[in-house]
Amino acid sequence: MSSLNISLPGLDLKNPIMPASGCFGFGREFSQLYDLSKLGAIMIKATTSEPRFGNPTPRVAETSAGMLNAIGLQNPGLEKVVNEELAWLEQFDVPIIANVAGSQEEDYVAVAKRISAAKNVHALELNISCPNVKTGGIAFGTIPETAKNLTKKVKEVSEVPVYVKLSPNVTNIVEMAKAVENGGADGLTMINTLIGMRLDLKTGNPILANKTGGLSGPAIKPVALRMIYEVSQQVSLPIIGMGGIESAEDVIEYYYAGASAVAVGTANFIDPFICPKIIDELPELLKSLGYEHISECTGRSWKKHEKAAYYCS
Amino acid sequence: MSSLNISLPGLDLKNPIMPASGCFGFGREFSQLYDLSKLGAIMIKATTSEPRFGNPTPRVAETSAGMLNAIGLQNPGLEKVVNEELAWLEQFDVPIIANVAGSQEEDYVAVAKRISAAKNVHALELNISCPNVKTGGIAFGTIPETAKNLTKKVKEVSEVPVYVKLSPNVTNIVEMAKAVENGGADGLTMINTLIGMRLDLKTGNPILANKTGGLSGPAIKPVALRMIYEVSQQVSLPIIGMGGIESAEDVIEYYYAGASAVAVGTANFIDPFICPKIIDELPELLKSLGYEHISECTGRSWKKHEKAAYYCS
Amino acid sequence: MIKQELCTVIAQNKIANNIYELTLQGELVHEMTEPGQFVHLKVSEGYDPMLRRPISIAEIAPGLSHFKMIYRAEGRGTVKLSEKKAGDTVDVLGPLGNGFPVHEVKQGDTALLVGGGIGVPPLYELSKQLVKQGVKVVHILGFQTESAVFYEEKFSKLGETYIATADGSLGTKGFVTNVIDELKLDFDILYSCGPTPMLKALESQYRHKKVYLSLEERMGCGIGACFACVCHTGDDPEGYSYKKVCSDGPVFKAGEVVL
Amino acid sequence: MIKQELCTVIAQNKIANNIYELTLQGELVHEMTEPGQFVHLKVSEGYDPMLRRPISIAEIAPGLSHFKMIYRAEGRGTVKLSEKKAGDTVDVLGPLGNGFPVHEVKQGDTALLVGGGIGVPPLYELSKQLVKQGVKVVHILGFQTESAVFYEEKFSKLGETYIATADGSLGTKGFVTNVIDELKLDFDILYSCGPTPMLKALESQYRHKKVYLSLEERMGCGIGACFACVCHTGDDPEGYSYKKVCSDGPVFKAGEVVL
Ligand SMILES: Cc1cc2nc3c(=O)[nH]c(=O)nc-3n(C[C@H](O)[C@H](O)[C@H](O)COP(=O)(O)OP(=O)(O)OC[C@H]3O[C@@H](n4cnc5c(N)ncnc54)[C@H](O)[C@@H]3O)c2cc1C
Ligand SMILES: Cc1cc2nc3c(=O)[nH]c(=O)nc-3n(C[C@H](O)[C@H](O)[C@H](O)COP(=O)(O)OP(=O)(O)OC[C@H]3O[C@@H](n4cnc5c(N)ncnc54)[C@H](O)[C@@H]3O)c2cc1C
Ligand SMILES: Cc1cc2nc3c(=O)[nH]c(=O)nc-3n(C[C@H](O)[C@H](O)[C@H](O)COP(=O)(O)O)c2cc1C
Ligand SMILES: Cc1cc2nc3c(=O)[nH]c(=O)nc-3n(C[C@H](O)[C@H](O)[C@H](O)COP(=O)(O)O)c2cc1C
Ligand code: FES
Ligand code: FES
Repeated sequence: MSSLNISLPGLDLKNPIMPASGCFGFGREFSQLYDLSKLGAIMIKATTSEPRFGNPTPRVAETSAGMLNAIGLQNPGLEKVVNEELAWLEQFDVPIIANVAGSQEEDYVAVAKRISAAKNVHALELNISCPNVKTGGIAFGTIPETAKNLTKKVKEVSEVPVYVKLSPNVTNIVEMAKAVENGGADGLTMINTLIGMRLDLKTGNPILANKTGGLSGPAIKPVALRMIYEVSQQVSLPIIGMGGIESAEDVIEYYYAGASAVAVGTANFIDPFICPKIIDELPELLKSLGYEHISECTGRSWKKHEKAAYYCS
Repeated sequence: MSSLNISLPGLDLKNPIMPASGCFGFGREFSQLYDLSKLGAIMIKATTSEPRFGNPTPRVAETSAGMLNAIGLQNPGLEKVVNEELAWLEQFDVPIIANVAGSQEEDYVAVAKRISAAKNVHALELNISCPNVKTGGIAFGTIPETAKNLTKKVKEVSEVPVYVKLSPNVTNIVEMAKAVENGGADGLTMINTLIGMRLDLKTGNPILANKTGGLSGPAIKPVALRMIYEVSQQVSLPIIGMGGIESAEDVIEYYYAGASAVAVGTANFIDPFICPKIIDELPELLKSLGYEHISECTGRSWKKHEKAAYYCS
Repeated sequence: MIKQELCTVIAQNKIANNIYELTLQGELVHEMTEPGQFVHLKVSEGYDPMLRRPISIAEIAPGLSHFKMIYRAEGRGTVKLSEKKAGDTVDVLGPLGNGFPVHEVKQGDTALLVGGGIGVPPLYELSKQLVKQGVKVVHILGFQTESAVFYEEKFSKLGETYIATADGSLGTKGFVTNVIDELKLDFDILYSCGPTPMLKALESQYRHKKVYLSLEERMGCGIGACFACVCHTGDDPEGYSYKKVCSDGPVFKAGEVVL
Repeated sequence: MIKQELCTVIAQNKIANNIYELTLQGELVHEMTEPGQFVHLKVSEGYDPMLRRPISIAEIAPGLSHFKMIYRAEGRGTVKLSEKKAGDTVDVLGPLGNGFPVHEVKQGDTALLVGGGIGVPPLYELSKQLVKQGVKVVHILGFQTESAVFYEEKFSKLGETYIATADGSLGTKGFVTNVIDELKLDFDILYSCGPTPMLKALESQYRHKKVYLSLEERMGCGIGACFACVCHTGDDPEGYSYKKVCSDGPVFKAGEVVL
């Protein structure tokens, strides 16, 4: 019996590990390295109604235990994503979570409607938190009422459950989470990147052509954990957690905070085999910690539980 | 001629390097390691009107390229700080920036009034951003109007210029900065810690007794730089920058973003000699980059400047 | 005086399951005044990990400018430390804190040294110094299990040594307090270092005795500046008065601070 | 096929000011098909630094399963890489990307190989393979200054080699383009790797010729998944079509992408 299988709205997963949106493209490159059917799910790159080129380069910069990116939602556009990428992904036994982005409500709605009808798309991830585009994106992610309305509109047209991806760049994350819950969201994914910046020592200029970018990687893990901890206690939606995950231990830590599944982003760049590695290591780790199933770990930091731990050093 | 001396409201400094509040106590411990007169200034531990014990332990936890703390503003209280700590610090030729904290407006005002009268206190740092106390602290730091009013009240009683320490845990940092500028602030210090969390793999519990804590160290540097970059272009107050600084190169990066001086926090724990080391290394670094004085670096990422850099790899 | 020094690894030996004995050479050995002091180690440059790790001084050889530590390789930092080989360097800040007062006993007195797990190491230098003073030492050392036991022979050479293991795989089954009870040991002074529950048990059992306890707490600076490692004082357990484990301790007289 | 492998350091030599030649051994050498491909190196465990570093393959010795890289130790990652000694390991992801097409010239043709600074290394394996095919190679290598020059002799053994230095301390004073102009060199194909201004100059000067250029861009994944290293295509310079330097390049035909 598996200790990793989980059920979330729209998602019956072999395991709760999935690559995070934007860190895995549409899977083609990684499919040359391992069988994508091993994954719990795949969160594909943000899709917009029209193709986008994104921002000028340089688009990435390194930081201490993290990186900045300002890709700017580059993607081939809805039609190509559905006809080429999603169709290609059908060969794998893996549910797809489609990351939906746009500049205005209509864009989101158009993409959500069409992409949610694709056979292998089992859920949407509403990207209201991309820090790297001028319009849309982050505005939707920082104003509760706007986020709620967008969620509602998307829910109306989506044929699959809708997860809303929250931005950490807000004063009150619980308020945002409650807003999208009220808007009818089926789940939350959190967190997207923190807005950050690096400057070039020699020129004095920002390293990124876009000047600022989204901070990801282990550096942001404490912020993500805190937000999931707060939100999971106040909202009844399942949470797919992300931010700096790079080991099976990190996955458990996210579960303790309140996550019900996790996504791995930046770590894919450092070790392209990281997702299958974590999937392989989790059962052993769970056993050594005394759990029979990973779901026992969700919210352990705040839920009352029986098993008392006794340690003697 | 020094390339490091600077003048800010209330502060004529030999150099722009100072230990950040809470990471240097009241200087006693470090005075055994080096001559405190070497420092540009000292930001002393937060002072409240009454003594505070702070939070239960554990109060610190490690994160990737960072740490969490939940000290909880422990300090011996206004009277002792003035009569014992500040009096003791008078032996050094170094201006003190007093970090003022409280639970309510009256507390801040009381501390500001009394402590600003101390001979060696050349400026106040209004701590409206401590994430580790239940009341006050962060509330003042996330609501613009509240921050503005508090700044005004403190300005009315302070005998020295008032710098306001901004919290990064907000949706709109520029709005906060403008609010305190309107409240009459003489300068800004930024950033305080991001709210974060770590959980214990074995017990599932938060590592910190306080559950959440403030994230500091190199991990947060990109966030601090971004905020200083944004605020320095929108507000005309000088900024003392901080967040993960641990080298002379980091200092320059903060200047490029828009800082006019910097504070070093967490790095003091890793290398207790870090402040004098940076002070010693800065002149050489400035020279190698082609600057005569450090002030030329302030805001270089967004100010128009003549010197064009040409590189050939 | 506290110094910061790049010390050279002289030897690194695995002496029990996950337990390592590390010998470093450095001038700061000459600043070490009391057994029970500790050092704050930066086990690698950069952020893997970022913070220093507090480790007790287990033995000093001032003639050689050597000192030894014994530690359990468990988390990120200590595992990294265990990978150091002879010739490598370690950035050491120390000596830190106040150790066990060795002059609180006189020649001919009996000192009971009670250690639990990785609390055992600082007792070794303490025992050596007490023996040198003519004090009779009795050691009671608690471990999880046989494979975790270390330094049994070395302690035995200095004085009577009893082992307790939680699973009974070596010595008495149970805790160090079981051994003390069983043996009905009498002593003039008790020194202890180990897990808090053990220290608490000893403190409450020997209220009337001279007892010194070495505490552990998560640390930031290690030198007294950050207020990370603070504990309440025994005479004001709910109030504002405090002691810092790093600079006032880690050794306190029983009752001086709230465990 | 792309592999991830812990390769062993065979040798590390400083061959010019801040310039190192690193020889690694690993099975992935047998996957290297074209000169101009690169590898993505994790120079240390953990976060010092966190990201991989793209470095070109400078020479391949499949018989020994060896390959060489030449790099400038400048930032955090490359300085760390330069500290590796024989016997140490490096985590290598590769080979990556598409290199210089060597079959676009035939025996007896002349190939002009133009390199600038740390763009020079991939030209070495390229030159070797061209010479093996019977192609006449001419090298024009630009550097900042004499102390930065490397591999002059090695290239000279394969064909005519001209050096340009920005400060004139060795060879022609100025840029590689000055050398080409001066010598009025004719060629059937031009391969180049180096700073973008140099590539741009070559591209605009030889529109009518067969020209292949190797590009540099800051990378995330290095395998085509993150869209970090994207450039516009020459036939749609403002539009949505793009190429990825990491997986479509780093070598492109002149005009194929916007420099
Ligand atoms: C005064 C003092 C003396 C000590 N002497 C010894 C000794 O001689 N031998 C030995 O094996 N251990 C000793 N310890 C405990 C030792 O400091 C921890 O085991 C070690 O810091 C854990 O680091 P890590 O990298 O293994 O774990 P990690 O989990 O990576 O540590 C993460 C963070 O938590 C801190 N931390 C974790 N556990 C502890 C702990 N038990 N006490 C304090 N901080 C902790 C670390 O210092 C670090 O900041 C001592 C602790 C103190 C306070
Ligand atoms: C396809 C390709 C092949 C290359 N081949 C070589 C080679 O053979 N020899 C050589 O010396 N250099 C080569 N480079 C450049 C080399 O990748 C950078 O010099 C190196 O990444 C800088 O790392 P650092 O640790 O020194 O600098 P840091 O400043 O610490 O780097 C910080 C971040 O910026 C990136 N970065 C900085 N400069 C560059 C750059 N010029 N190009 C791409 N990324 C950069 C780093 O990869 C890292 O992510 C190549 C680059 C590419 C894209
Ligand atoms: C290069 C890059 C591109 C990203 N693109 C997207 C995107 O298109 N849509 C999205 O919702 N999140 C995107 N993200 C954010 C990640 O999905 C994830 O939320 C974030 O990186 C935190 O996880 P990590 O620390 O594991 O990377 C991107 C992140 C990176 C690093
Ligand atoms: C242990 C600790 C205690 C702190 N205490 C205070 C404080 O009392 N008042 C305050 O304004 N900031 C306090 N800070 C925040 C720092 O002054 C600084 O703003 C922050 O740590 C970012 O800088 P750094 O990354 O260099 O540490 C504290 C930080 C740490 C790590
Ligand atoms: S660890 Fe900083 S005061 Fe003790
Ligand atoms: S570096 Fe990721 S697509 Fe090229």
